[in-house]
Amino acid sequence: MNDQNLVKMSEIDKSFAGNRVLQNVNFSVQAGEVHALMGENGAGKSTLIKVLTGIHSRDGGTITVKGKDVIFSHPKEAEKQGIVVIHQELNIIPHLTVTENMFLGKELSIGKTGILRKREMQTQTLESLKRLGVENIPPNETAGNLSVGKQQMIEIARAISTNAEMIIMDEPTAALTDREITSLFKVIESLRKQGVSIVYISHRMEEIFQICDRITVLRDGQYIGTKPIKETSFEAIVKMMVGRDLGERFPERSSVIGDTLLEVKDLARDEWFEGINFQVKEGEILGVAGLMGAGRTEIMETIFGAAKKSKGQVLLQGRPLDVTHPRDSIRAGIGFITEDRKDEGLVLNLSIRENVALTNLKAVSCGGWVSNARERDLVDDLIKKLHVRTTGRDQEVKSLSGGNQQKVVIAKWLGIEPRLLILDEPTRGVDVGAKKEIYHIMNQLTEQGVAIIMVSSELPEILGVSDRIMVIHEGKMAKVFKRGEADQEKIMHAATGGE
Amino acid sequence: MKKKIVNNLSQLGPLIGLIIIVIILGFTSDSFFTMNNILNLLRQISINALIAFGMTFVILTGGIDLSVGSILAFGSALTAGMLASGMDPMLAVFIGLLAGLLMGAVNGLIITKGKVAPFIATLATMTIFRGATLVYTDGRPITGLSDSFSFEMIGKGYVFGVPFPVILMLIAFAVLFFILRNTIFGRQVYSVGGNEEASILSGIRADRVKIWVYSITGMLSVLAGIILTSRLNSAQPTAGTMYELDAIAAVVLGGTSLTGGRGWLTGTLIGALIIGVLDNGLNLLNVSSFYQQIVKGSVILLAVLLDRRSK
Amino acid sequence: MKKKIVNNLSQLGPLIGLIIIVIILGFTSDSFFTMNNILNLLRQISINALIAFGMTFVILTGGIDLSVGSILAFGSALTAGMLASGMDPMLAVFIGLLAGLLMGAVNGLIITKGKVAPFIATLATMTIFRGATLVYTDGRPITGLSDSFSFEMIGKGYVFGVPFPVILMLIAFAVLFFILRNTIFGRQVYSVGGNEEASILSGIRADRVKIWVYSITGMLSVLAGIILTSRLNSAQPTAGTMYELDAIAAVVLGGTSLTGGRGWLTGTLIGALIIGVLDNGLNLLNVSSFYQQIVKGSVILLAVLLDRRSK
Amino acid sequence: STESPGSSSDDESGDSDESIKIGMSISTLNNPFFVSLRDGAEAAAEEAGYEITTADAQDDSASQVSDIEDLIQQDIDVLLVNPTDSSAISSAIESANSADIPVITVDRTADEGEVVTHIASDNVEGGEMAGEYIAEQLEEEGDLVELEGISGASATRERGEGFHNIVDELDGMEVAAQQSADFDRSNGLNVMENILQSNNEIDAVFAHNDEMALGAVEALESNDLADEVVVVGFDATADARDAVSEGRMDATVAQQPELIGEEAIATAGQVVDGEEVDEFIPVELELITE
Ligand SMILES: Nc1ncnc2c1ncn2[C@@H]1O[C@H](COP(=O)(O)OP(=O)(O)OP(=O)(O)O)[C@@H](O)[C@H]1O
Ligand SMILES: Nc1ncnc2c1ncn2[C@@H]1O[C@H](COP(=O)(O)OP(=O)(O)OP(=O)(O)O)[C@@H](O)[C@H]1O
Ligand SMILES: [Mg+2]
Ligand SMILES: [Mg+2]
Repeated sequence: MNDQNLVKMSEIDKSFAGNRVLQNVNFSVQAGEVHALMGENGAGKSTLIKVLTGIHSRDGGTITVKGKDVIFSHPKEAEKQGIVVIHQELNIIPHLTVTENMFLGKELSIGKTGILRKREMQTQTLESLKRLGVENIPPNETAGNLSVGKQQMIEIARAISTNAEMIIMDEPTAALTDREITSLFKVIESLRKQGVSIVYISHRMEEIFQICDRITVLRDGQYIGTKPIKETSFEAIVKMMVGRDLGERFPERSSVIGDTLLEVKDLARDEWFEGINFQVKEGEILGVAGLMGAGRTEIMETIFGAAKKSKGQVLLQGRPLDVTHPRDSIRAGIGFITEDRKDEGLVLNLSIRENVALTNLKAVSCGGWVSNARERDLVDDLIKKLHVRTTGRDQEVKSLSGGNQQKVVIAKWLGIEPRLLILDEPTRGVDVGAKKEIYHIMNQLTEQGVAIIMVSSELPEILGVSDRIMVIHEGKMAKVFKRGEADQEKIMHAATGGE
Repeated sequence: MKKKIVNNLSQLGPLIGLIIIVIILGFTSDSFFTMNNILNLLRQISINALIAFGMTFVILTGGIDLSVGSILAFGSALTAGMLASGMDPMLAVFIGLLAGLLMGAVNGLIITKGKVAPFIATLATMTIFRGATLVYTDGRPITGLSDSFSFEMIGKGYVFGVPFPVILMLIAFAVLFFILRNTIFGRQVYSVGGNEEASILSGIRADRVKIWVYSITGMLSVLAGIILTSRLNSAQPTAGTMYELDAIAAVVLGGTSLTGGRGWLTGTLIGALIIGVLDNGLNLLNVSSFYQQIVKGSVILLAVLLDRRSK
Repeated sequence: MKKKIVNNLSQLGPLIGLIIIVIILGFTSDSFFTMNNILNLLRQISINALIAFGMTFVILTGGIDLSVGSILAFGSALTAGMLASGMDPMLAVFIGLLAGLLMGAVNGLIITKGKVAPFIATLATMTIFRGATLVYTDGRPITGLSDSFSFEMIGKGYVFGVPFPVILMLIAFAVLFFILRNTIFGRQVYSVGGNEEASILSGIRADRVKIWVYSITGMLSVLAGIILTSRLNSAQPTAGTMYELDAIAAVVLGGTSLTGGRGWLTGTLIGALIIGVLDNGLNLLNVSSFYQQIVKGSVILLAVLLDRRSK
Repeated sequence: STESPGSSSDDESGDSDESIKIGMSISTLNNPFFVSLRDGAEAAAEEAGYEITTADAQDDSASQVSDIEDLIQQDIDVLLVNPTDSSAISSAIESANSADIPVITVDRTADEGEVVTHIASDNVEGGEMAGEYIAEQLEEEGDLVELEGISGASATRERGEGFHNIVDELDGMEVAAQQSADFDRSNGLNVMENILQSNNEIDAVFAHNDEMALGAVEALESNDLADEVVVVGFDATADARDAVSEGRMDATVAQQPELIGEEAIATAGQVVDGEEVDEFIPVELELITE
């Protein structure tokens, strides 16, 4: 390993419409290192990467690659210099096949004719997928039909197949479960051995300690510092990110568990899942674990009325809950925080105010007229309660950072004052501070007697907040653990189908 | 804060376009800025504006309605037929509007329950409703409408010197503006267009919202048709042909996005004014009809380029 | 696995619709299944099919082109004008096609560089090109074209008993089919329509792809216009009016999504056949023209409902 | 080759003992004039016991060619064509020629192809009649408005040409405004209103069809100018005749479409029976002024 910086960014400035997002940021990456880029939601991590690769133009500062000053005006130019990015937002073309996505923008053709070499591309796709340990993804499948996790694996496969010198991964594991993460880490390790640099952005602290060599922290668009991972600790990183001590990761639970609120009996839906039996009590948090594609989301959608069940019964306070539309569930006091905030959670073009009001239109209106005052009060209250970082309630949610978007989704469901709240991957892409706030809110709700079902692929989180844990394996219930009974290994064992 | 201003400026794009056109016409034609011409112009645009208001709702939900012209024709013919057979004018108008509502609802049902793309669904009903109009009228205009004062009033009347169609347009604008901005329904229109799936998961019955939106457009189209019928003292089977293009143009000129979820009714009014002012001005200037098309197309293009934004 | 079959079945939707229509017509009209009528029918659809092939590319990128009819008219007039002035027919045709390419490129440039929504951009150029045609022709048809055998051949000729326009249509289909399926450009068309931003991030010059797509459509429209001119022995200034609707209908009937990124050229051919067979069949059956519209709209609706899919 | 296969050897099936089968292709039925023409023809055909098939080209030359090809497929004995355009129709007529089907053109001529006879009244002549009538009413002095039809359409061209043949020769008469209103009544109203904003000294209006003329009448009436301005339309539709007899309109040029239709059927019968007919069968134009 040599000491030469592969990429060096100095005193980078960037503003969006007067809003300074990066101020004097320094960031350098050496050849063959795995470098973590950390910071709260909205700290400017993704923006820094986009400035580096020429998606955004910089307002000030210099960038050198292998000692030479560069100005990229298009990501393709960065790619030519060996810099490849796996973006935070999925860049899959849904109607194209896996192979077509893998070779997007760099199709193999017969000479310069532009005629595609389809067979060759398919073979290479299979190889790349095999290298990542996901040979179960069929190269001819339409990418849009795959789960988000598999789509993410395609993007990773695409990036590592380019022979890049530096691969930037912006939250690559947000949609992955442990098995995929493990094989991703193996690939990262072998890339490092080949001298490839990796910039790794993630909000999952465990991963940082597992694979990274050095860490750079940003806060509010400012450069805080760079440290070798060995010389730092969880608490120290959090302090650099947040600017203060955060204390315990998972707040103490102190709610009193009451009567059964929701009871699910022998629920089934076509080929998705069957034989689902469980209860949730008032004031209780039920964690739902499982591998990607186990069908957890489908179970929740069915309970919520967004999909039709084919068998079974759902009881709310002992009375059958017959829902044909999410509207019915909302009336019955059920909230559902969907896993995909962009497609299912938010109307990106609308403001925070309008998004939050969406589930609460009845409450903020009178006889069909929306009352501005009531709406303002409700929205401002929730923004404050959830510490949404924003320029105001009228900001378009599109321009919020990922974590803050997630908070807006939570806000809109808190507004309905639910009796039962279902959260599907609620902390996906959310920073440590915000995560804690979300756990705190969950606790507060349970103290008021709200029942919570939380689907999560992050085992520490499942273990940290749940009163009970239900594990789903291939559409069937594998096991239910009480708090304290479970550990990571037992859950993984059940989730992978072991007895 | 700054963003807000920029946002508002970009919303001003169409308005600036309109003002420039108006200034140029004011300089080149003596008659443009007379009170008479302005009222005349407003009356002329009222037809297109009413249809375009409905179209704004439809486009905000991410849809499109090509059948407005045919609905206009059928509604007019039906109303005229009832009038000619001696029915009470107000009752005839009411039934006509109801028919418009129903035709719109049919569009909405095909689109939501039949899951047919709005473009193709309303392209089909455009043909069907036109055919129905031709069958109903046997391809001839319906004349000999009643001499009822109230029916004549709709298209030809004045209130305090303002043409009645203009008043109808302004009332419709005010009501719809209010609905879009201040009611639950208005919110639902924006959110269904912005992200249908998220709206459904938030408990909004997207299908219902869409059916209503097409129904409203159907009714407004017939209202426009009734004004036309009253002004012409007859209903034409070919009335409203190509009106859909003018209405869509008004909406898009006004800055409403064809992908749904983003737009405003005021913009549509401005868009309708741009088109109306152009037609009026080109007539006043007696531009040869061949060149009129070139000028009209170019000005529309310039107005949109002023308001340059993608998709 | 199961999914794949379902997918293919849903792609078969329009084909099933076509087959049903053909069977019904075969039973109700004696003349439908004669060789003569089938060739006649294919020749009739060739015009719409050629335009619709281009429109398929445009719609796959998520755009739309309303100006095809006007481009057709201008290109025909230009070609006819050159022929009438005694130019070599093949050169005239070549220049005409080039003009079509350029008009399409203008559309593409306005849409990409001017960032104007395709609907409004091509609505404006539709008006402008039509005006230009009227100015160029002074509103009169251009006649007295050369008696050149090769030019007559284009619209009226036969090769081995197959009308020449049909051959042109099939060649265009084969070439475009290959481009869409087996070339980098074809991939780019799909990906730009599927997710423009992601395509750009992958290094695809989306603007270029779009400009090409509109250019191709412009050229195909003029090709259709030249066939028309040869068949009619004259170029009409009003030629091509409303052709955009038939072309879009063919594309959408064929199962291509108006939101872009999804569709196939074979579907468009089937869609054009459905429309052509309907027009031909309703004529053969002597359905009154008023009812024809009702029947045509309803059948199109049924064909799409067979292929029910959302957005 | 440009010879249609299978079109040369037709066995003569149209014997006179069977009922005569007539194919009629109409340019458009969106215009009451042609609806009347069709009605006249269909009534006459029914009376004579002929079988008649009508196709509506909706003012599109290409679809008219298709219509005619479709008609030819149906073994008709004689083809009546009302071309959308004189030049564009030639190839369709040639197709009929090569299928040995006699062709009669109605209202508009065909530039090429073999036509047995042409039955019509002349648009140019109608435009001249309107121009002469207006000149007479105004004593050859005054400002005129011309409301044109769809730009590029043949009726627009021919009627305008006839009108200008007269008024351009007269020094005292000037066409102050010449604008298209697309043959549509509501456009006629709007365009006339706009014209009145900048010209209030109008003496006469000539509209290329009655629809636009009736729209113009509405505009004049609401500006209290109806009595002072001479309005002349074209086609003599039922509406326009009523308006003329009520004194709201001054005149309309009648092409007597029913008569054209009747004449066409009668001639068709003669042609199929092998009788000789004249090359041109004129149907009188008539200026309706009361
Ligand atoms: N295109 C844009 N226009 C305006 N503001 C933007 C834009 N992109 C990002 N921002 C703003 O810049 C700031 C930094 O955003 P960025 O996406 O870089 O954060 P991040 O550190 O990647 O956060 P996360 O962890 O949530 O992904 C945020 O406040 C965001 O609102
Ligand atoms: N739109 C879709 N079309 C077809 N199959 C889908 C679609 N979405 C998901 N699937 C499939 O459904 C199964 C379950 O989906 P999903 O991944 O959402 O389950 P999950 O248990 O909620 O997992 P996680 O939330 O951890 O990703 C997977 O096999 C996935 O491939
Ligand atoms: Mg980010
Ligand atoms: Mg899930």
